[in-house]
Amino acid sequence: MDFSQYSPAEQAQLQRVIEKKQMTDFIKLYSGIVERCFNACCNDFTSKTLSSKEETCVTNCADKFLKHAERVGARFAEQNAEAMKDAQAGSR
Amino acid sequence: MDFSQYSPAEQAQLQRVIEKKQMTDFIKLYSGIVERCFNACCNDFTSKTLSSKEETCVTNCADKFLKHAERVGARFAEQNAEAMKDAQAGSR
Amino acid sequence: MDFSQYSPAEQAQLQRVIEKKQMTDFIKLYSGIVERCFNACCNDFTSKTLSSKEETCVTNCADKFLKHAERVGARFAEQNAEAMKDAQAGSR
Amino acid sequence: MALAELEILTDALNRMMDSCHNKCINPSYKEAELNKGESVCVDRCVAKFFEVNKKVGEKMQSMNNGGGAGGGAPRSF
Amino acid sequence: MALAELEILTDALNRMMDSCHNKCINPSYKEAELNKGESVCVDRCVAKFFEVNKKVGEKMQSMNNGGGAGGGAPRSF
Amino acid sequence: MALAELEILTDALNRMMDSCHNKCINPSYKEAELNKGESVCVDRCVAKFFEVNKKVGEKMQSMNNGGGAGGGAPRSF
Repeated sequence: MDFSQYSPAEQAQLQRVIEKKQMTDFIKLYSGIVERCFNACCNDFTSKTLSSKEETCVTNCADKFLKHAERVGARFAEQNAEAMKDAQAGSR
Repeated sequence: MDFSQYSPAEQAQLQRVIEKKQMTDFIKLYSGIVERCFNACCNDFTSKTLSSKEETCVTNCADKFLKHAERVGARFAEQNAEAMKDAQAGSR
Repeated sequence: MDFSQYSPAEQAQLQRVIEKKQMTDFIKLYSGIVERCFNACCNDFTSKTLSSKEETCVTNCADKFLKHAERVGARFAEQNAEAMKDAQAGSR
Repeated sequence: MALAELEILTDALNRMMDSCHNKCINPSYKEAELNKGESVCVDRCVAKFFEVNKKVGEKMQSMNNGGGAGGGAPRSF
Repeated sequence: MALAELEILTDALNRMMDSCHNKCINPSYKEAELNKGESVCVDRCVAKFFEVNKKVGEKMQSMNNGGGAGGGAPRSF
Repeated sequence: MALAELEILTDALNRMMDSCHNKCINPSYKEAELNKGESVCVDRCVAKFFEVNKKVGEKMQSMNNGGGAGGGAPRSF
């Protein structure tokens, strides 16, 4: 995104808001993975510690979700770049 | 809502917060419809473009959700007005 | 949490942010209970008033969720205290 | 506290919208209009959601006064 | 409105991530890698999600112009 | 970063509350009390949720150090 139309003070403020948003987004990604992998892998509450089967499931789940997130992010960026190119071509 | 107990400066600040909230709410409504209609209509990933059946489903889904949202909003306003009238009658 | 490294002005600001967060959290808890108990208890829309069966279900559901929340909160605090003790022992 | 009120209202409205859609609207989306049955269901759904909101509010209020957990809760939205 | 754009983008990305995970990834988690079938499914899923976003945007735009409910909506993310 | 910590804590607590309710509480709501079985289940559920949180944190930490995607993650809540 292009912020050059803003004053330095506004840019600094914007920067702070964006950094806060990135932190919040990271927290949500992190706790979202915990929630998703817990729900998918833990269904036995006769014990309070993870069985080795549950542990493997959780590790694979977190690993796989991060790879999935990376792939979706890459495709998203490509599609978005294309959509913006189309929009500019259309407005000329 | 009645904001007359606030100073003009406070009212201006409140106004900005409310406008920001309305924008966030609109974004959530919009992306919520995209998510809901995608989930309800798209289940075949042998192709990367929408089939005509999926397209019709998405258009109907968005249309219907907006009509639904309007109806819920109208009933909500009525019920809320009534509840406030009851509350005032009760406090007299 | 220990806020003693902050200046009084920063502490006051922090206090306001925390109070706002507590209010937002309470609102989310409250409306989350309404949503959960409505979804679990109300499935008949041939009438616009709660049947006595639905009413009992809603009251039990709210009651039970609050007790559940209290128990999770207590266990959470215990586990968290333990994890922090382990972390401190590990860093020495 | 005007903002708190606004937040309670929009939070409740959004959850109501989702719940009543799930309870009342046929998810096959063969048509773009709400049919008669769906419309009536939505009206009753909103009314019941309000009743549930009131019941939960009373429960939280009484716990609060009785010394249990939880803060104050609004009587209406 | 740079922040509004950023919020639209991240909100869309997060929902897409969840939806495409639910549609494409086997929830038994026997392995840590995305297999070939899952990878292809994810790519198509993102493309379709973009199309749905565009369709919904057009619908909201036309309602807005036609005097219906709803505000303006972005053509692309 | 005290606020970040507070946000991580409440976010985790809220998700734990929902997950453990779904895993442990009978949704027929015939009684207002947590019964013995439900109570024990909730205690174990919280303990397991903590373990999962730790595992996921380690995974994200190692990816971060190993040059993969993702930022740092807290060892405990």
